[in-house]
Amino acid sequence: MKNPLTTASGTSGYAFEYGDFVDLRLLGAFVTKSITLHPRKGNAPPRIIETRAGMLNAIGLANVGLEAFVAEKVPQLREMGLPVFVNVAGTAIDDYCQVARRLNEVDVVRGLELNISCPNVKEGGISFGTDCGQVAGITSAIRAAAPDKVLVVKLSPNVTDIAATAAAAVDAGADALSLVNTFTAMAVDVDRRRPMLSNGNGGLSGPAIRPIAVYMVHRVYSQVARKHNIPIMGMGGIQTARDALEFLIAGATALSVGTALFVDPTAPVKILDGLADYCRRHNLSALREVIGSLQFPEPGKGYKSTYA
Amino acid sequence: MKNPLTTASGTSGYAFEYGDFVDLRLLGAFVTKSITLHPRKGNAPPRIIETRAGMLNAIGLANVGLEAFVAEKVPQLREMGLPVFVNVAGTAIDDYCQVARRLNEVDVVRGLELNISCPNVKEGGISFGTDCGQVAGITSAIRAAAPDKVLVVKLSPNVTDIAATAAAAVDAGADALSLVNTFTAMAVDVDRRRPMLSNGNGGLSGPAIRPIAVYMVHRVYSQVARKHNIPIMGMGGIQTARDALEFLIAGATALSVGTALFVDPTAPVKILDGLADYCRRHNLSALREVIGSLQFPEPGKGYKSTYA
Amino acid sequence: MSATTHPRGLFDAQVISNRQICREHFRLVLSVKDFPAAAPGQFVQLGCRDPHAPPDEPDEHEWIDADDPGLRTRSLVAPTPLLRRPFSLAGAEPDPQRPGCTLLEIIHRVVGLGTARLAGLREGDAIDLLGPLGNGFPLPRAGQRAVLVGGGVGIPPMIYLARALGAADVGGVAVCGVTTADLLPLTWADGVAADPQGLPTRCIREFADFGIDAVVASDDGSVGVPGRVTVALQRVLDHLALPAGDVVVYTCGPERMMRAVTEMSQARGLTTWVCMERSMACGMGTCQSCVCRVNDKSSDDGWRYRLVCTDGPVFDGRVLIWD
Amino acid sequence: MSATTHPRGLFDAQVISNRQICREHFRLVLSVKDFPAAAPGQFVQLGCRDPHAPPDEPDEHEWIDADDPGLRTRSLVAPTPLLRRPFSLAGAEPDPQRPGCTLLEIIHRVVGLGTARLAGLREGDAIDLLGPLGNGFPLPRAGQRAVLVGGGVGIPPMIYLARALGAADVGGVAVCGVTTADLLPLTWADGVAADPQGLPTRCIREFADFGIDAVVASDDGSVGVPGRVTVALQRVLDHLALPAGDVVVYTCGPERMMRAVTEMSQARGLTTWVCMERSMACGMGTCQSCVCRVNDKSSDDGWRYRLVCTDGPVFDGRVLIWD
Ligand SMILES: Cc1cc2nc3c(=O)[nH]c(=O)nc-3n(C[C@H](O)[C@H](O)[C@H](O)COP(=O)(O)OP(=O)(O)OC[C@H]3O[C@@H](n4cnc5c(N)ncnc54)[C@H](O)[C@@H]3O)c2cc1C
Ligand SMILES: Cc1cc2nc3c(=O)[nH]c(=O)nc-3n(C[C@H](O)[C@H](O)[C@H](O)COP(=O)(O)OP(=O)(O)OC[C@H]3O[C@@H](n4cnc5c(N)ncnc54)[C@H](O)[C@@H]3O)c2cc1C
Ligand SMILES: Cc1cc2nc3c(=O)[nH]c(=O)nc-3n(C[C@H](O)[C@H](O)[C@H](O)COP(=O)(O)O)c2cc1C
Ligand SMILES: Cc1cc2nc3c(=O)[nH]c(=O)nc-3n(C[C@H](O)[C@H](O)[C@H](O)COP(=O)(O)O)c2cc1C
Ligand code: FES
Ligand code: FES
Repeated sequence: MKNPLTTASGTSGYAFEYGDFVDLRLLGAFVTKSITLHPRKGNAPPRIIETRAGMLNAIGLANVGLEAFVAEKVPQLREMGLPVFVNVAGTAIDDYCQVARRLNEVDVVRGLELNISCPNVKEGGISFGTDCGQVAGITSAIRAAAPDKVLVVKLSPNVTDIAATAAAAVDAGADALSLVNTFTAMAVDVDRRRPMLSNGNGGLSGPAIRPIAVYMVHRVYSQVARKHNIPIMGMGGIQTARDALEFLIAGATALSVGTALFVDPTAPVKILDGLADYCRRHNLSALREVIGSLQFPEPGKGYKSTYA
Repeated sequence: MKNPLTTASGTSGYAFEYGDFVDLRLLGAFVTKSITLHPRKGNAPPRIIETRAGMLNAIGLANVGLEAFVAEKVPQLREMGLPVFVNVAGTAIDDYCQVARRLNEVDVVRGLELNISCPNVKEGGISFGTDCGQVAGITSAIRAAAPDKVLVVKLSPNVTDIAATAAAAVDAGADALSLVNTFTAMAVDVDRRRPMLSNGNGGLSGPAIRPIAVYMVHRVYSQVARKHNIPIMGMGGIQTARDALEFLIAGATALSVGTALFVDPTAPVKILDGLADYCRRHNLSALREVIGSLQFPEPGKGYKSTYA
Repeated sequence: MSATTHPRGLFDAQVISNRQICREHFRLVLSVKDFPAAAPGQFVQLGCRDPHAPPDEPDEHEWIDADDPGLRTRSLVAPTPLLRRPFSLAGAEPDPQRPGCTLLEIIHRVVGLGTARLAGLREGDAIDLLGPLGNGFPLPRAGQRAVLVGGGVGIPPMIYLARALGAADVGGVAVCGVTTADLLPLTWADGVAADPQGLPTRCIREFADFGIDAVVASDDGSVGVPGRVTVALQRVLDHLALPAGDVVVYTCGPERMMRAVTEMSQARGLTTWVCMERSMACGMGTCQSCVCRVNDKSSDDGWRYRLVCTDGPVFDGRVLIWD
Repeated sequence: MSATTHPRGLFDAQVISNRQICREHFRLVLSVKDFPAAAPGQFVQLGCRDPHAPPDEPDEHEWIDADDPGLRTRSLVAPTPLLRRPFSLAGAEPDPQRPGCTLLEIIHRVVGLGTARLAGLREGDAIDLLGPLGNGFPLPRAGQRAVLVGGGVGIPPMIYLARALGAADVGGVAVCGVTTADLLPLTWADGVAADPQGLPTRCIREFADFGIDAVVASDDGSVGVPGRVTVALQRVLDHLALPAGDVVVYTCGPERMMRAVTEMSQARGLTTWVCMERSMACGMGTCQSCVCRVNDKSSDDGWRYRLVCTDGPVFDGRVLIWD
């Protein structure tokens, strides 16, 4: 990756849907929508609703399925000239493995991002990502199924201790971690007394979740990733260069922009410019210097007050 | 309680601090700041920072301690003419029990709200609330220590399955549940590369978290509270009557207003007016009719689209 | 899944005027440089931000923060609302004042935060938009007559369609339904009365200008003919009394209305183009939020979802499955 | 922990004027009905919302939602920023135009979202505030002289204090520090020059009006005497040459400045009142966010926290522990 900016899975389509708005070649990598073994229609509409500084989505993993993806989308991805990560989802380990085996043969695919955290699908998606044993099981199965690809495991934030699921993924062979996926959440239509989304629950994304996502990235970085030298792809509410820097300083090596793409498809490019500015302002020879540079206070100590 | 509106612990002081701005007698109950066995200074400033549609706090359970509370604040609480719930915190079961035993003797105290979820204090606060065994242990200990008081257990949202900790609390003798406390989170000062709060992490509250809190209330209601007939005190970003209705419809019986009090100390009273309006508009004889009335779609089904 | 074939992009727009045209509707005119060719039925995604809100760029702060670089950042930058909002084009024509620019016309009703923000725009304000999005209405063949059926906020694309029909020299009739008189986002033509029987006249300026007769219907009878738009449509179709192949129906409005219109016109064998509406996050085909159901023989269960934002918003009434 | 003894409340305020007074500062004048008696050093918590944003009350929507009660609610209501922002009173006097009302003056510098919102307020706009909050400055005894040391956004409370000193007929000197000339939120008195040596003259209108001489210092030397405010203060104190018991120092500004001022004046044995600043959520003593450290012999480790919002913002320089 020539720079840390990528698009978050599910927010920029399969390939060029979003290429009218920005030159994709400026990005560091491209991450596709979740692909499942069979095509999926997804949930009935409404599938999204805006909330305070965020949005809920319950797309339901709607996608064209593995075969159509390979036949129709992969040729387009070849044109992109970028490292491509295909996000893989499923409802049983065997489904995941079939997808992974097939993609292992596709040269243009640099790596797989394992979606074990999508909270929208009732048939099991959520459980893979919230139980350490399951995380380890699916990670090592995919590791074996796609030995030639970079394996990124995308962690669910809906857990008590995200460092524990991170460690399980790393021990089972993950090359990198991405976090966070969306938070399970709900909005209620109070007049009709039913959820706003036809699915009931949805996943919360956007600026509202950023402080929790930054905390989780820092937790995974300081407890797991740093010592194993595992890169983290950070995401959750990134809109501006300042937001991106929060993630980098907390320990992310790469960054995904999701919800913000809907607001401004050029956001990743603007963020890149902002990061370059920051380096100039702070006399940094490379952005790398800020990664994980957070000075976290000693437990119970605090640092000297800003007011000093 | 004559109505469902209360103040959230830690956002309205010990007693009358906030009485200049609103007639507290209009509320359904009053919930105090967390009280610990010994006085606590709390964390160094800065203790708060605003984030998108929310705020982080790391007060660090600053409080006058049990004895000063009983000596100085309880006489004021007697004047209030409201059911009073004292929020109890600590770092060891024994501390909690000493506080609970002492408060069990104080007549004006209607109940205890057990804070097992404050994420700010490193010495253990977090662990009580995230492990079912610990939740059960502390709940039954307090149950025994304060047999004459209503026991409300305040759940942490930083868990994989809040219905599990809810069930543990109920099985161990909780009379009611309150949720949610704040989400562990962080904001980074990107120029200094350190956290904005002197404590490092803080707890996220306010409108940003509302969709997650509503989801959790509904989950606890449908999986635990309904069948045990246990009331839920819902909170997390409530600002308006519409917000309050989301929680009631999702299954809350009572409501706490926290962060919104800083914006508008009269918010609870405005919410009461709004709830009365809603009842009139929907021809409800009592607000009770909406509690838990959410029509949740069958898994995987969805309901008929709003566009019908 | 076909992508749009039109070029699309992110554009800065300048507010030329923003006028309240009835109780809750505003006509917003924007000038946009280098805007691609657009067609009736297409829409734009407007950023409903407050142009008077502070800019995203940090200012300088010499004093407070002389030694405090933290102050140079701003964590609260909070555009409100978050997502863009989709609006049909009610018109798009070359800007006579500004070479290379296009004047876009949007008529919107204030229903929430985003539209309230739009209502506050003033001449000279800057906003931005994604567009042109979606597929647009297929125009009638020469000799066919168009029947434009708009309800409420479904009326604006009909105004743009009328202009295109005028340019293509195709005749038509517009049937517009509103709940009540002061929610009609249209202008009465001077000196032309509405027909009391609900037969089309040159009574609405936006249509008359392009040679199109119009009928207005209102639910409460406060303006035009009383009753639902379908009642008026029935009368108009009866009155036209043309062979099925000579009439094309276009409809946009609340889904229940469009369904009734489609069923009525299909019962008569008329081609019907329906301009659908869905909650949208992206508007550009990436988020998959804006689906509607269409017939699909090749699918196991006979249907599939299509995207309103890129496969639509205009669909053939025959393929749509109403929920 | 003492609560304030003044009555406090939530009040609606009307914007009387809002004028930019230097590069980044605005003077905002509000009229508030039934505002309690206030004192210099007290502050208010302003709701920095956009008064032109849509109201919280749902409108009626007859058409789209004729059968859709969901449309009557609005989930996006998003006041921005969330929390109120604290500002010292730069003045509070009876409103001559509106019986029963008080004119509140606030001078604020635009540093972020909240202050940018305030900068956009226009005459007639409505905002609301909590106040008066905090304890205020103890005035000097008869015969004492006051030395007012303000830096940057610490200057506004000194303006209010000057007015109170004038009313109490106490003499004083003001020493104001800024980084650079166009960040001075004060008015030069016509025809009165600043003293090139940095001795006090009637050169600043806000102070001269109440019989108080002033000195301005700037870090970059672009206005008044060059250098930090403490350099100017030293000269002023030397010049006054009064016994320690006859001088009271008041200071407000960046914490490093207040520390230097306090250390200097305490070295001379002068009573020093310090007006502290902290991030605040509530401003009314409930959230415990605004602590500063003070000496406390009764505590094990010799100190405790006090609340800037209710125990302060004004503290005796002797009790404060600087971080
Ligand atoms: C392709 C397309 C074209 C459109 N063209 C126009 C147009 O020309 N003129 C116009 O006025 N509007 C048009 N709309 C509708 C317009 O996008 C919405 O009115 C707008 O997004 C509302 O934004 P808001 O922030 O004001 O309301 P919000 O605050 O987002 O919503 C307010 C309330 O209205 C509800 N709501 C909002 N939109 C809808 C909806 N579409 N269906 C059901 N409930 C809804 C919300 O759930 C909420 O309860 C179009 C929509 C689409 C998809
Ligand atoms: C008792 C009291 C009285 C005050 N009186 C005045 C006054 O009379 N005039 C005036 O202009 N200001 C005054 N202030 C400061 C004023 O409250 C802040 O400037 C204001 O809250 C900034 O809000 P914002 O939304 O514009 O900035 P934000 O967007 O909240 O902040 C912008 C940036 O500034 C930083 N920041 C903001 N405030 C401070 C601070 N106090 N210290 C360090 N960093 C900060 C933030 O961290 C952020 O990086 C007073 C503060 C207090 C506590
Ligand atoms: C509309 C939408 C669809 C998404 N679809 C997927 C998906 O298919 N697979 C996946 O792993 N994550 C998906 N996500 C989650 C995002 O990739 C990302 O983890 C999350 O939105 C947080 O980032 P953000 O706040 O920048 O959006 C989706 C998010 C949104 C908003
Ligand atoms: C400044 C502040 C202090 C708090 N202190 C406590 C506390 O002492 N004990 C506790 O159980 N919860 C405490 N909370 C959590 C609130 O009671 C509440 O659970 C949470 O803020 C969510 O509600 P809200 O979004 O309405 O604020 C505190 C919250 C805030 C913002
Ligand atoms: S709105 Fe995103 S795919 Fe249509
Ligand atoms: S600001 Fe809340 S206690 Fe001072």
